[in-house]
Amino acid sequence: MGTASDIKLIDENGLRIDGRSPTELRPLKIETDVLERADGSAFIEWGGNKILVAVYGPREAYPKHTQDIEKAVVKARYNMSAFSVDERKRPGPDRRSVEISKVISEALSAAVMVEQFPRAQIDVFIEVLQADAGTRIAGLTASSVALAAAGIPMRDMVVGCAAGKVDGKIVLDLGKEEDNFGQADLPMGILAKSGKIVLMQMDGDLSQEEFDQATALIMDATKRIYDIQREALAGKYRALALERGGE
Amino acid sequence: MGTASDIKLIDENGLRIDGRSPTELRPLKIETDVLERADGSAFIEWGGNKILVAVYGPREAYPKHTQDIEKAVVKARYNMSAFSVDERKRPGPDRRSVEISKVISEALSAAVMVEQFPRAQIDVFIEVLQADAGTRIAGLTASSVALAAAGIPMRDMVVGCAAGKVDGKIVLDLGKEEDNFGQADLPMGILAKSGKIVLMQMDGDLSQEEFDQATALIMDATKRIYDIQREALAGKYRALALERGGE
Amino acid sequence: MGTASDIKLIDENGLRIDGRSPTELRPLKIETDVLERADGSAFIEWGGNKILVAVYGPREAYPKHTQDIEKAVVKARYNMSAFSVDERKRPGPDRRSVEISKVISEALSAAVMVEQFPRAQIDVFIEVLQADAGTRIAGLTASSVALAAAGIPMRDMVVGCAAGKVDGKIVLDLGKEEDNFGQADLPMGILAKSGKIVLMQMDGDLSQEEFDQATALIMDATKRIYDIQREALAGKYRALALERGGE
Amino acid sequence: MPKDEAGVLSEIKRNYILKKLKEGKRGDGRSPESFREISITTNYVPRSAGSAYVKLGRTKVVAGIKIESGEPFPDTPNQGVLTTNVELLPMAFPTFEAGPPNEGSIEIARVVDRGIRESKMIDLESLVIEPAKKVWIVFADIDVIDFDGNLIDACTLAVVSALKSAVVPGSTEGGKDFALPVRSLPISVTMVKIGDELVADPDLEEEQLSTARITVTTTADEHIRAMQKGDTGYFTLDEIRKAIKLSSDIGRQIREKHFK
Amino acid sequence: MPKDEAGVLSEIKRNYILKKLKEGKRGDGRSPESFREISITTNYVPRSAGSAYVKLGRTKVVAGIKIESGEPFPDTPNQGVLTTNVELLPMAFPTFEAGPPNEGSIEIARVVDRGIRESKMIDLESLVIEPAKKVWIVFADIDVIDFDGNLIDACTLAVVSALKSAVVPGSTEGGKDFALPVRSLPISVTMVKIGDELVADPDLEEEQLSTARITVTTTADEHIRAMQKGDTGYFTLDEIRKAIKLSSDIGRQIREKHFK
Amino acid sequence: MPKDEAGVLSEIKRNYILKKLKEGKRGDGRSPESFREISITTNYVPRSAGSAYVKLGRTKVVAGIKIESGEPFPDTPNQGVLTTNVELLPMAFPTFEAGPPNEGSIEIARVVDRGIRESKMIDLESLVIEPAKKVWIVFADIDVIDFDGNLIDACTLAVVSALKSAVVPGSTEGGKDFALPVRSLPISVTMVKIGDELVADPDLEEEQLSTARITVTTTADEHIRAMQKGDTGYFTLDEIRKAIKLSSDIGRQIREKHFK
Repeated sequence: MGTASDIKLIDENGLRIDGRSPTELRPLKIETDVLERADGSAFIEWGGNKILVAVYGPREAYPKHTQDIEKAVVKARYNMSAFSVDERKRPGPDRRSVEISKVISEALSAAVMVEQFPRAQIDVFIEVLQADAGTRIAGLTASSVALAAAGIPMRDMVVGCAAGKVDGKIVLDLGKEEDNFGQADLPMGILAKSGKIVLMQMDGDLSQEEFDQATALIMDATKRIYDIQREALAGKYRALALERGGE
Repeated sequence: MGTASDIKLIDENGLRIDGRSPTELRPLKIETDVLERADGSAFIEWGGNKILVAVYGPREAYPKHTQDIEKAVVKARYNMSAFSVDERKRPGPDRRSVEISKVISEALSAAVMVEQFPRAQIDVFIEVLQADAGTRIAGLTASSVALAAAGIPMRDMVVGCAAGKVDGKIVLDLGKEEDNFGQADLPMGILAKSGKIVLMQMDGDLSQEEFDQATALIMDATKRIYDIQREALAGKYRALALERGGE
Repeated sequence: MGTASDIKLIDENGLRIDGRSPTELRPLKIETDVLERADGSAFIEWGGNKILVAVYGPREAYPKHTQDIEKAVVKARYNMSAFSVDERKRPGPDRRSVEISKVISEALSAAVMVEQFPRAQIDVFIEVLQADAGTRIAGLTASSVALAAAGIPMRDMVVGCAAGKVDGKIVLDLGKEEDNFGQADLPMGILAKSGKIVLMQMDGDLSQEEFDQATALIMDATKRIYDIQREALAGKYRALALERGGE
Repeated sequence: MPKDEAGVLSEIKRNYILKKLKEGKRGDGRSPESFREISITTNYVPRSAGSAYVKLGRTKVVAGIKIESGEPFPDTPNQGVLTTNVELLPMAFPTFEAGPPNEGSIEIARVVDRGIRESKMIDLESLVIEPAKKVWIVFADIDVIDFDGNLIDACTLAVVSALKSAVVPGSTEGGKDFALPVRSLPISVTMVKIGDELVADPDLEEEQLSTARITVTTTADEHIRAMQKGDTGYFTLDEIRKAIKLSSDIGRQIREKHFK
Repeated sequence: MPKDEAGVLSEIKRNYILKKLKEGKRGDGRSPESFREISITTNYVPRSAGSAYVKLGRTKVVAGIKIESGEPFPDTPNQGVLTTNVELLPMAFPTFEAGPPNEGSIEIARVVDRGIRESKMIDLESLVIEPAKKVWIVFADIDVIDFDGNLIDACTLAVVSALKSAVVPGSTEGGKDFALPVRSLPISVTMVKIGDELVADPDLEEEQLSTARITVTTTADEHIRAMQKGDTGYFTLDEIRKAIKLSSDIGRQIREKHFK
Repeated sequence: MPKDEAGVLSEIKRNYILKKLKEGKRGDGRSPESFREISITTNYVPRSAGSAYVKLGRTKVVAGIKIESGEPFPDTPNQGVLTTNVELLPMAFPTFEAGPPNEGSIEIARVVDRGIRESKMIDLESLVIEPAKKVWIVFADIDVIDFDGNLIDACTLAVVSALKSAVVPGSTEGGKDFALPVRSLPISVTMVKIGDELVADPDLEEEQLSTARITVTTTADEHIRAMQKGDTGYFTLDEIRKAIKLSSDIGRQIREKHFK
């Protein structure tokens, strides 16, 4: 986690640097069916994150030795565009994106009814066009929507959400400065209905009590994010944001 | 195209920096059967270019998924030797040579009777030992000879030739300084008998009239180059230049 | 070979910089069965070298096109740990280790009864944990022990040993300073019983007489090293040194 | 270029398209010379130096510009640097694969780059911070996110739009931010040959049926700045002249409609 | 994680292990919460700056530290650099292949690195030679030489032991050699879920049977410094709380037994 | 080493060659100790710093030298740098593939390099422009264009010839151009063992029949500078002594015939 800094991230009224309360999410919008070729797609804007997800499959797993005779393999590929971050990123996977791809793949596998598609592969391509803090949980949230939009049977939706520690306080959904200068970040992936945890990473410094506070915030926000996922699938905002520029 | 410069490339008599007239080719020599292993080979010296071409095939395309069930795949590989250019070139393909390999492959495909060899591959290896301007059209010209020398049935010979703009004038077959400091370069690949155009690239600045002038020069030179190709195939200069040093 | 230097490598009594006589080996210990997963393993400490060898096989050669229908392929992979040398080594094979892997593979092939295992592959993984001079011959010596420990039938043991020229004198088994500042190094791989030579490389400057002196030293030391190999296989020092730190 | 998901067009579809083309009609009702609808959204990735989202029919690409200070090339010490890269993202088409650029994406990037460079769109001489030591490096990266043919023109439109709206972060080097100096507007026009017909702005189906491709990039002075013939078929000289004329005309129209 | 050499556990073995687990017993007689025997040999590669050979049951790894002077990262000019790399050597398991790190070894290295970094074990600020120009670069490399499960914990133990014993070669930069400044002792504890049971420090067979994995790294203050959930199964929040509690307990025990 | 195009020699051919060899005769009429015809054309690539085209029988290689200024290695601040690289071009043999060097081409390059380096052919100390900062880097690159066996000797001949004729472009660094300072002429001689016979300068067929290979590189003082045994067979010590003696003799002949 972040570097020590003189920046005050929470003011005397308990408000955060972007004006949010500790339990408030950044603005969040999801749309589906934004791409033509993909079997399913979603576009998410979450704070300053702009992330596109496309799903292809189920299709025969290739190369053959990657096939699982009992179930489909869910293969997420998290990728950052060269222009998505402050300093131009060289194309191609780095160690960070390999790890994120792995944990997202595993989280989605827990939600998809993989046993219905032996020997198949389901590809989930996550392209971060603009990165703010929390790209992995935003990508995960959108991936779940894109899978559903592709008509792939799922036992539950996966909601991605994070909490963290900033100026010694536990807050929901870290923004960029909070991520840079905060003391802990706890991104989680949760099955919306059952509350089961399918992704969890943490770095920083949390006592066990702080961990409990953080998960309470996340569990509570899960419902709100799930509602937005369902609205997106109901088609209310189809393909509007993708066409629109600006932040 | 080139950088602006004070160098005068055409003198008061209309002669070029190497003494040529605007419609004159650089010295050009081609020999065949210069290699033992290859199914066909050719060596071309064109200006300061020294380029060796070897043809293997038709042979079964490999790996299998590259096979075309209707015709042979012609695969040219343009490569510059480490010592072929002023600054030592790191071995292996760069973006430029990948592009040149592609356009030469496509140009040769148009000439070879590919439909006679379904599932086959014809490899054309082009090795630039010394590079002057115009390596791609020299390589293309020699490739056509090497294919014929390999006994591969062709509907026509491919002639490579370029014209360009230098000091505001349209001239044939740019030399190195003309390439560096000129205003346009137009390399073309032409089927010798039919005049059909199978390779064309351009960079620089040409009006439509200048384009017409340039292509007129090229079309005229095509005949002369084709004659040299035929003489080479008739075996007049077999394997002499390859053995000989110097420029 | 080494750089010229003012360092005196042999003193007035004919003793070497580490106190050895010209015909003396550095301390040498071998243990077997130090790893659980491998089909056979050995750990060698030779001077400051600490090298671990694991053998897997015979198993089906993969990919298929590498199979030899008449015999097993012995594939050694010589690798230096990142922390094995003074300056941290980037993981992965460099040109030196590719060459060493090749000559060790060839040397071991001469000893293994490869004709008993058509289409098979025998993998020998050599990991240099700490490198002193002579890693290739130490690795070769240990490989032979690990192959035998894996129960792979061999027509003879391979002994690795080197001699070299230091301050103009021929001496056995160069140490690190001798390797750095000496005038020749001659590593050899010898079949213990027959005296046949299965690995030999040389760099430096040797007259033909010096070569004869050097090989005489090596042939003589071969017996001593072979005895240590046999003792290791007899199980005397099983898995002791591997567990122990220090030099 | 990839075939459709089955790898080929059905014979029936092929014959139908060819027959209509002979009558001067295309599958989607366009005339042979016309482009699909173009939509350009600039400032699409606001935190980049410049960006554009472009739809050309159902082909969609996103271009983003990053501008950083760095060393000039030794042979051009008094010029900034421009590099162009195209990523055929696997999300854009079933057979696109992740990995380093292949010959397809390299060709597209190089043709796009050539059009911009040869038209001298960017005044590279004005991008010098300290001669021979420090210049502005302009990275133009293009993500292809949805593929339905004619990537060269879609990518050129996106990069040109993104560069035109880009801002150089001069304040990071002790100066002021300033608009990237743009001197011309190169427009590329690609045509393919199907049977004996030339059609502009091919969609994927048309690309699959075509035997040869030609791209001509022009500037407002109607001069040719870059050309590229692709594919294993041929063109006659007359066909190329026609393509040049058309590129000039369509370039003018696009400039008027989208860059005023 | 790889399966055994046949690629799967036999159904019989699987059922046996599951049945025993329900009774709170493991194949090797351990309780669900206990670790296999740990053996740590430091100074194993004496010519490195620090090193350790660690056995965790039959899993064996060697960590070696190299410390060299070099440039700091531009965004942290007043800190030394720490990099962690894990090599799954092909000698360690029949299906491990030589080659660049794969997602498995990258995940292990990153989780190990996170534990060390977030616990602020190494005082990176004290590794500056000349601010913004020259700092100490600490390379922590781990060779996995024998694989029987739970690499994250074995690698963390090895790196922590090696770092704790490491010496910075200050004399090469005109100063004195000094012990690498260590401020805390992160211990990672990994548990997997088999059926509905949680077991700590899984061996390979247990890893093959498990559906989910969780690693919790704590420091002596019993704070959590890093966590990583792995695999395609799930945990309930209660299970995670239990894992955190256990990590804290086991961490304390390991610190007492092996780092006093 | 690759087999012929069918991948193997026919049994009949094999037996014929073996039988003749026992009578001291080779397929092309040579004696066991003799080389094929050598032809050397220097200045073959006139724009390089030095170059040579070498035919050894039907094996053909081209060596080119580039000499550029650059930084010395940190551990040899007072020496120029020499690097040797061999490319087995796919044009040279049906099964040669384009791509990074494989173990075959790496071994050849390293044995060639060793011969040149250990014979101290190039006076690297005289290639310093500014100690510890700037030295001449000598790139020796060899293209194998036609393959009929014994690449090590063909490549050594080509590199030695090219280096001997090379010119250092001192004028680019404010001095004068000068001939690359050459102090000795290493010649490598390779023999292979077929049955119990040793033959020098094997062609491809002979390489396919052989079980072991030995290369000995000597200088005019008849000292050994580099040796390399290759392949899965063995040599007796007597055979190696014979090979050394022969290398010395042939080296002298080649030096006299081709380097006077």
